Amino acid sequence: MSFDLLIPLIVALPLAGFVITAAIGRRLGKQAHWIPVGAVVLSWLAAMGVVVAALTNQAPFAENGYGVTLWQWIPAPGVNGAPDFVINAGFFVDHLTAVLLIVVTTIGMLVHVYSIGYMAHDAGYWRFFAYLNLFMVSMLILVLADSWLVLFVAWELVGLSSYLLIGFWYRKQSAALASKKAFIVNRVGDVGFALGIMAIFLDTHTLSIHDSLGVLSSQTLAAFPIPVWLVALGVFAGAVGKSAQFPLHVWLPDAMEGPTPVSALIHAATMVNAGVYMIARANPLFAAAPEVMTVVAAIGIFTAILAASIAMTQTDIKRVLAYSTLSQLGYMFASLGVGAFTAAIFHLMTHGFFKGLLFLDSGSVIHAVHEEQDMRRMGGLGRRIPQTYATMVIGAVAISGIPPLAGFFSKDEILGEAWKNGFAWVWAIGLIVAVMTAFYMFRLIGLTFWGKSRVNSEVEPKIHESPSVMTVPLWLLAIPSVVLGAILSWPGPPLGPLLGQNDQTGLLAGWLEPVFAGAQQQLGRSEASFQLFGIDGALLGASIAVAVIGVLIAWRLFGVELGPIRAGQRPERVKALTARVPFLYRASLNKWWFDDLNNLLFVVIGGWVANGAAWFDRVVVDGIVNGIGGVTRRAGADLARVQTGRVQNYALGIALGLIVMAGSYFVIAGGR
Amino acid sequence: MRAWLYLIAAAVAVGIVVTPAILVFIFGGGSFDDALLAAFATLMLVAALAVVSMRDIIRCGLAMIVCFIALAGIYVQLEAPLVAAAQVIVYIGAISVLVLFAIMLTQTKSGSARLTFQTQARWGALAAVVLLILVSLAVYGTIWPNAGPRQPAATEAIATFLFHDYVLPFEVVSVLLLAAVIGGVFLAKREDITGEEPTL
Amino acid sequence: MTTQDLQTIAPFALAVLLAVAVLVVDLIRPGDRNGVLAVSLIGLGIVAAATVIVGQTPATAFAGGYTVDALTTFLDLVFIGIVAFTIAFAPDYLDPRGLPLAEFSVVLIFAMTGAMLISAAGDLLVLFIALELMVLPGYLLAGYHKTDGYSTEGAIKYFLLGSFSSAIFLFGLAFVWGMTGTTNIASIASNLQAIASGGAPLSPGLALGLGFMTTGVAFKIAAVPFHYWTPDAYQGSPTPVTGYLSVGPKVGAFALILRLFVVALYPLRADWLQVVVVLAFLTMTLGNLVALGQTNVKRMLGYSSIAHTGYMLVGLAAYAAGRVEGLQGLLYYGAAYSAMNLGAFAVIAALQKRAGVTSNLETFAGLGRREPWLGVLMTLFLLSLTGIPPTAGFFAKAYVILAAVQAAQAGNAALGVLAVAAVLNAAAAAFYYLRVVVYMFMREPQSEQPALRHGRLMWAGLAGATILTILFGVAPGTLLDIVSSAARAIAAS
Amino acid sequence: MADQLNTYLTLSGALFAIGTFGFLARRNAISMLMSIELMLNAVNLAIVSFGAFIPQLQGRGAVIALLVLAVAAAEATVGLSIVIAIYRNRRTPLVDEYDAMRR
Amino acid sequence: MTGIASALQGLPILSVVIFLPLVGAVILAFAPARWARSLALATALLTWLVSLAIAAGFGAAATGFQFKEELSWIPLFGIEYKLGIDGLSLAMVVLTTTLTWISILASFRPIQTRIKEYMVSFLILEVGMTGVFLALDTFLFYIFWEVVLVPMYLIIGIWGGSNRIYATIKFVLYTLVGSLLMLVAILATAFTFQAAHGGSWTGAFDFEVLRQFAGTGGFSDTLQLLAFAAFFLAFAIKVPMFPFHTWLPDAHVEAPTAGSVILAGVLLKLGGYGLIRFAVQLFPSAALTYAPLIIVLSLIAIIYGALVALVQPDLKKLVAYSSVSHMGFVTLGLFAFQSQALAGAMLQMVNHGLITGALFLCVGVIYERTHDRTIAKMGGLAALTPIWVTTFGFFIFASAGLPGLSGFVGEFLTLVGTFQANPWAAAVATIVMILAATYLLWMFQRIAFGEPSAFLLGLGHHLTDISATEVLTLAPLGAMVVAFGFFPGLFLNLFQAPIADTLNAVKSGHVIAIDPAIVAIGIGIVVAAVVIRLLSLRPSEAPPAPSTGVPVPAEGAG
Repeated sequence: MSFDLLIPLIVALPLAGFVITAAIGRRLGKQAHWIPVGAVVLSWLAAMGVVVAALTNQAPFAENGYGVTLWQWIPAPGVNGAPDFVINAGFFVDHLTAVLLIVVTTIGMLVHVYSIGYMAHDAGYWRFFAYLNLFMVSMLILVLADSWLVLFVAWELVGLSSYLLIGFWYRKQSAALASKKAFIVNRVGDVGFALGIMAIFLDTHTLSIHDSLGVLSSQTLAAFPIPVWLVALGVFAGAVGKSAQFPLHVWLPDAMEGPTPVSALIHAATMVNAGVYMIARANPLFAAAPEVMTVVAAIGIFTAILAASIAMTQTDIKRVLAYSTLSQLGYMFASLGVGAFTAAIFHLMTHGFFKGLLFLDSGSVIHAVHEEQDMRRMGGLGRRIPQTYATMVIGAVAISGIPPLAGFFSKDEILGEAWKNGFAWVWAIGLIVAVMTAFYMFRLIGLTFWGKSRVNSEVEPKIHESPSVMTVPLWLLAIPSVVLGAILSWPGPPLGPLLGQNDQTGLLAGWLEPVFAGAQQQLGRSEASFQLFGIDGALLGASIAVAVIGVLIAWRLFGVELGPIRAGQRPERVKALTARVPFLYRASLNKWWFDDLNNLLFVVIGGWVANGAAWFDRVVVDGIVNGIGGVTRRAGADLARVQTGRVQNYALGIALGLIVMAGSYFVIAGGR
Repeated sequence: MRAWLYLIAAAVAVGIVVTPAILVFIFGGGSFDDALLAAFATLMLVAALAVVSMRDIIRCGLAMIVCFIALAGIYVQLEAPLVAAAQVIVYIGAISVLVLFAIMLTQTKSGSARLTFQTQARWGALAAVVLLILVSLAVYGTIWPNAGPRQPAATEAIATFLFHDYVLPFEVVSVLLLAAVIGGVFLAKREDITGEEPTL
Repeated sequence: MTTQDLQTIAPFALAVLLAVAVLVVDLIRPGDRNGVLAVSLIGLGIVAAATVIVGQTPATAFAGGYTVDALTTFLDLVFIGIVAFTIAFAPDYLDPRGLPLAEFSVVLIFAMTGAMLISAAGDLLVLFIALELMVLPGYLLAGYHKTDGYSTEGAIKYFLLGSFSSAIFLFGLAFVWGMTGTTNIASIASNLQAIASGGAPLSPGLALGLGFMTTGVAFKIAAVPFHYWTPDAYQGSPTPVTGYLSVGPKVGAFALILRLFVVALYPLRADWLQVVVVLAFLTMTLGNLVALGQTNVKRMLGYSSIAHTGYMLVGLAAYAAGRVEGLQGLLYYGAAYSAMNLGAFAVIAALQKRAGVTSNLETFAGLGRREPWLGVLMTLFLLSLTGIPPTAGFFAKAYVILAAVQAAQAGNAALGVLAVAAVLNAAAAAFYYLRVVVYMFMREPQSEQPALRHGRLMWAGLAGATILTILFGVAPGTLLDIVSSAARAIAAS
Repeated sequence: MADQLNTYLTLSGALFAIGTFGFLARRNAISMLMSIELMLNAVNLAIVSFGAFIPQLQGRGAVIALLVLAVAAAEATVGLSIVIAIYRNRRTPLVDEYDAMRR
Repeated sequence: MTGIASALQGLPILSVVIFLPLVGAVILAFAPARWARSLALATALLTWLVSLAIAAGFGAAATGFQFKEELSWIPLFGIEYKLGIDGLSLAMVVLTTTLTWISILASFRPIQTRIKEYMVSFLILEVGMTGVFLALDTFLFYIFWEVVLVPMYLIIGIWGGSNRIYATIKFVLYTLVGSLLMLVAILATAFTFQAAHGGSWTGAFDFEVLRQFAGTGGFSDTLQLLAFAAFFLAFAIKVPMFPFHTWLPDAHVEAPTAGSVILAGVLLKLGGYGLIRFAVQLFPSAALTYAPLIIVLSLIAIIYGALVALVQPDLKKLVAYSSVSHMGFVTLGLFAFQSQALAGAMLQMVNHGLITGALFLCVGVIYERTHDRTIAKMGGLAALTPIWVTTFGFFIFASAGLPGLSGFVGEFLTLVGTFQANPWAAAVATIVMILAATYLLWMFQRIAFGEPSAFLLGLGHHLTDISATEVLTLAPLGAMVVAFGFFPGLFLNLFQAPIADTLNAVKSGHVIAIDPAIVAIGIGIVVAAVVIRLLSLRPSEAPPAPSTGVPVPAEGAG
């Protein structure tokens, strides 16, 4: 089958699923899932075909990818010397895209399947799957886009579908507000992104991603009407919005109002990674603007520690995961900022899997305790829902960066690269975040699965493990969470050297090499050979150590029940600890008051400005208009007073007129 | 008794009229003509003032007759006897009718000043004075390009004009009178139309 | 007087005879409405025919006292049309009020003769007497509803002020005679040319004369500040009379202006132009502003007619500033205005067929539902008065404004100001015209009255007015040719 | 003096002014009519004197005056008939009380 | 295609498309009232088909005007009955005919009184609108321009809401002030031409001739400045541009649904069309000179309109102000004088017509059932009328410029074009992406989501979901919104020629140096007006206190 057909098919299948389900889903009732899920499965197959072909560079895929043009979308030729603005709707697949395709289609598929069980009792069953398909369409276009504008389209479409899915339970006021907030906050970033795109067109006279990047990286910075760093900042703004980086991170935690599969798919595994993907995609642009990369790193690592600090005290299980997502995304941005693009993508993949896993687990937990999300009313669930428990522990270990699970490899590579590329501060903060990560994850595990049950009494007896349609995907996600890291880095560091294979590039690094090579050498990043008993070893040890420390602290405070290892929970210690640092505690608890800040900025001040404008419009602008009318009419009324009805008055008026007339004629006649 | 008063009044009136004539005769270079004009003019103006200022409407009418007689006199001086004659005939005739109508119309033969004069009377006076000033300024500021000495207008000449050059206006005036009469008769005719409330 | 003279004045003479004839008919068969109507309308037709025929050959008669040219013909036809329409509308109003039609027609026709004579006058004396012949019947008609206090009140105001202004006018006339030593228009023009050509200051006497004459004329056309009589006379008069007064004497007075200012005083145009500009501005502005607040439609249309005088004066000013288009526009405006304004008053008269119906705005409430056709026609006339295309009113306005703009671009900034003022006025005017539409279509009647049966003549007249209103707007070509030839007849080449 | 055109013109001006005053000041309809007559006569005086002093107008002046006379008469007729008509309705000769229509 | 073209070449197809509705109206006037609906719809549909035929026969590649008709009308002044169509007018005409039949269909249920008069006025309205788009004679253009006024006046005034009379009179007077000044300008240009051609009027009102004349610098700078100002005022009021926009909300709120649809869909476009076709092409130098001012006004309109829309309590008012904001893009793109920006502006006109029209239709649907448009009273409609909410939501996102739907392309083209001419202007304008999403989604959330409000529940069974007819009116718009989102080329190709005309015209102009004193006076007048107004404030008009912040939707959820 020709790839010109196969590549569009990846998008077309879920699109068809969406259209059909939207049209007739209501009638299908509980059978509504077949079409969309089937569509996604097929699309996964197609994607895998493309991925394999692309990564193995077999025809028609060259090393730097292969593109399909569908139709001429916007033909706006320029007149009088203006550049032609002709946009083609087209797809482009290179190694980076391929890697993303794996994540998106696989996790997407699994979430679809999982939802069959999770949403089984929901009234909007068909609607949910329709939306999910719509999201798949948008996300796939996003990774496949070959032009900035198409990318922007997808960018907004994922926003739309996330809006729809967050607000899926529209009767819940909070859900409605959260969805709206998500869309609008994203729009803030998109403004920057849009301006960036315009700047790109102004600079390069094309919006094809590859051509424009080529121009941007080749020419000297001075050559452009809009300096490159400005362009990069604009594009970065878009990424900040979509990937919920500080200061636009506020929407993601609220987005947890959506059904859990949505949180897993969109707000953990795929959409929120779009920003990372885009910056990686635009690496030549950023490489051409190193100062902006520093900004990226700073924003990323700051978000990481900020979110982690918040995650440590949250009691809503999903919110903990949400903040952890923020924090991990912060890692990725930091990694991009320090020039470790490969590491960023690596973490993107592993994180996608284990965070997806964790969310689905949390969903399973919530399901088990009847839609309870507060961990303070959980505890001791380990025995009741063993499969969920087991998979979630795997996920926790993976994210905490304990070898040999996936998280370790990616996170360690990020930290290592940060150090080696001379961003010691990023590395340092990264380590602290690692401690926190391990801590809050095992705090979550402890509060949820260990210790005595705090589930309220009438739910207690009804706690049950989820159906297999839900647990199977859990396991399917758990496997990569364990092995993916090792596989993707093999035979490169750290495993390769450890097992005596020196100076090999890892699998993923090999795949992405053609995408990032240019930027790497423009940044002057040379791949120094890996010294196990040198700096790299030290870094390795450090990251392992901090992970362990984090876990231990968590155990000390929130107990542990792992076969032999057992410890009771010590709430009093937690109290004592929080009492020691009251400010930090309150700050963390109140999410550093960012929502309040927004409330002040937008609700109070913004509302005042809007009301002021409305007042100005009504009273001043319209007031002047009506005022003119009023003055005219009043003038008429006053003039009418002359009409007294008395002949003599009229006559006098005429006489005066006569006098004036004669007088003026004297003047005129005399003046000629 | 009243007769005496009338006599005195008449004497005063005559005095008013004659004094300026005498003055003019004495100081104005002794032309009899001028004296006569002065007399007529004074009479005319005084009468006119009486017309506009007296309260008794009938006396106003009588004063107007006097005024027109004086005017006729001036016409004679201007050697337009025909006009003078017409003046006397038409106006005395017309005016007598006018005054009769007036009596027939207004029950109150004379009324208080409030009933006689408009509140804006003084403004009217002012306007009139200004008008007079304007006119006299214009008159004395003007050299009439083709003005010559005063000559009599031969009646034949008038006749020819009337029946040759101005025959059209002459005819038209008859039409005008006809129209006026028809309309006037209709309006004055008392007939109780099936009247209903006023409709704007 | 020769037979040639008689031929020349045939239309005028016929008109007079017609008046007498109608009178006779009424004497023979009192109260025979149809007889009167038939004689009057047929007679008017004959007069019109005569006018056209005589108009073929420009000529003068009575030693230059009477001239026939394209202008005469055009204006005479307009007058005849006005009178014909008025007579057609009258019965529906007069009959329910027991007012005789015969005297009405007679007096009206006399007035027409006056107007016709004005348009043909070649001598200032004739002009004055013709003017009187036109306005005196006007006074009578204003008071025609003699048992009605309003009618007579309007009449006496109209009469007193009218004769006051006549005296003023005549006084000015006398001075001009004294200055030029002749009453013949042509020779006056030449004499004045001699006087004005010197460029020396005019003698005060002449200036005074000009002032008095301008005042008198301004009164007749109801230009501000000599307009006071208009609203009262219009509101008080019987509606058909109001309709006539709003167009007949106005156009007649403009004919007077054409003969007197445009021809006789042409050499002094530089002097009276400035006065006319001011008058035009004051007139249209005040007319419109005061009309805004009126609640009585007849009175409102009275003020609106003042405003329209202003627009016509703009045309005059443009001509004085050297654009013959101004003259054409003025004439076109006269014709168009007559058609649409008569139409509007016809509708009011039709409504007032039911005795006791006032012409207040409330009368029109819900008219669009009660009598749709009247409503639609009224709307048409009002839109035309507003100047919304494609109607006569629009094209007329556009015409005078075009002239003004031309004059402005030719360097006379005052005319530019006038043009802008004119359009802004038109916009303001839309408010009160459309308010009537609001009442007709957007308000419900406070009391449901059954639709009236209107006479055939009324419908015929309305149809005529409608056709003209649309025709002058959509296909102005024909009228344009007539107008421009008429203008050419008197325009200084 | 008596052979000066200006004398007569001034006279006529004075008469005209008086008439104007009367017209502006009097309340009675009849009085106002009379004032108008005064003004018309003033005009006539002017015309006649022009006719007397200006050769071209010689004789013409008289004719004009005569015609104006007639016109004045016609006006008087009309005026009086109107006055009568309104007096029937309003029962007062005071013109300034006829102010049912204003504004 | 060519077949149709050749078939059409013979007959005066443009006159047909203009006057067909008039014929229908006349027939309607004499037909029994119960046929009114069907007859009107039939006429409108027929007209629509004719317009489609024109579109089919139209040679997109060819430049200049096609299907020209020329008839001497008032030879004395060289005024002609001249019609012609180019890409822009074609798009506008098709938009008009489409929206007209949709509006007529949409009026079937809401309009129950005087249905006959209603339909007649609607058809006459269509005559005027198509006429404006097709007239190539300035005088004829003006006449059609005014013809539009009257039926709209009646439609708002007779079938409108409680305060309809105020609204409709305001609409007419406001429009009239502008258009009458334009008349003066038209006459002035004509006379200038005549004077320049030795007093011959031929061609003095012919747009093509005038444009050619203007291209050769025929119009003096002063004339250009004045005449452009007059034209601009007329068009800016129609568009409507800040600060001439306040008639729009009133008119929209009071107008019946279909009236609002046409008002937003077509009438506003008359202004944009006039600017592109006449103001700019006849007075290029003046256009260049005024451009900065106009761009600033457009930016104000874009942002300010959105801000005001944010706090409107009434659905229709909100949409009305969103129109102000959206039309700001049209003027912005136009006066950037850049090909993409122009293309965007033209496209934006079409899209705004479709989308805002649809939004008003949706509002009308819900108003039919609730007889209320107060946002605060709604709430939880999604639970009660899901299909309506879905439809409304679709158009709301289209209006918010969601990519993939037509609104986006126009907006983005405008922005990217403006960006090349003037990055700062574009940057400011782009901010509206946030504001638009904010006011639209906030409104949507308040009416659609949450638990159903007591008010709505009180309506009980009256609150039915959208009906088949209503879907029939909305479906075509939705289809077009999607189709033109994916294939904007359909229009963009049409616009190439007009864009080239405009830009070439502009190229022939030069920036006129304006005496700063005049500028100062102008500013002074505006400031004075505002100050006077502020000094005459009544206590009831006190400005809002800083504390009275409404919850704009960035607030913390839950």
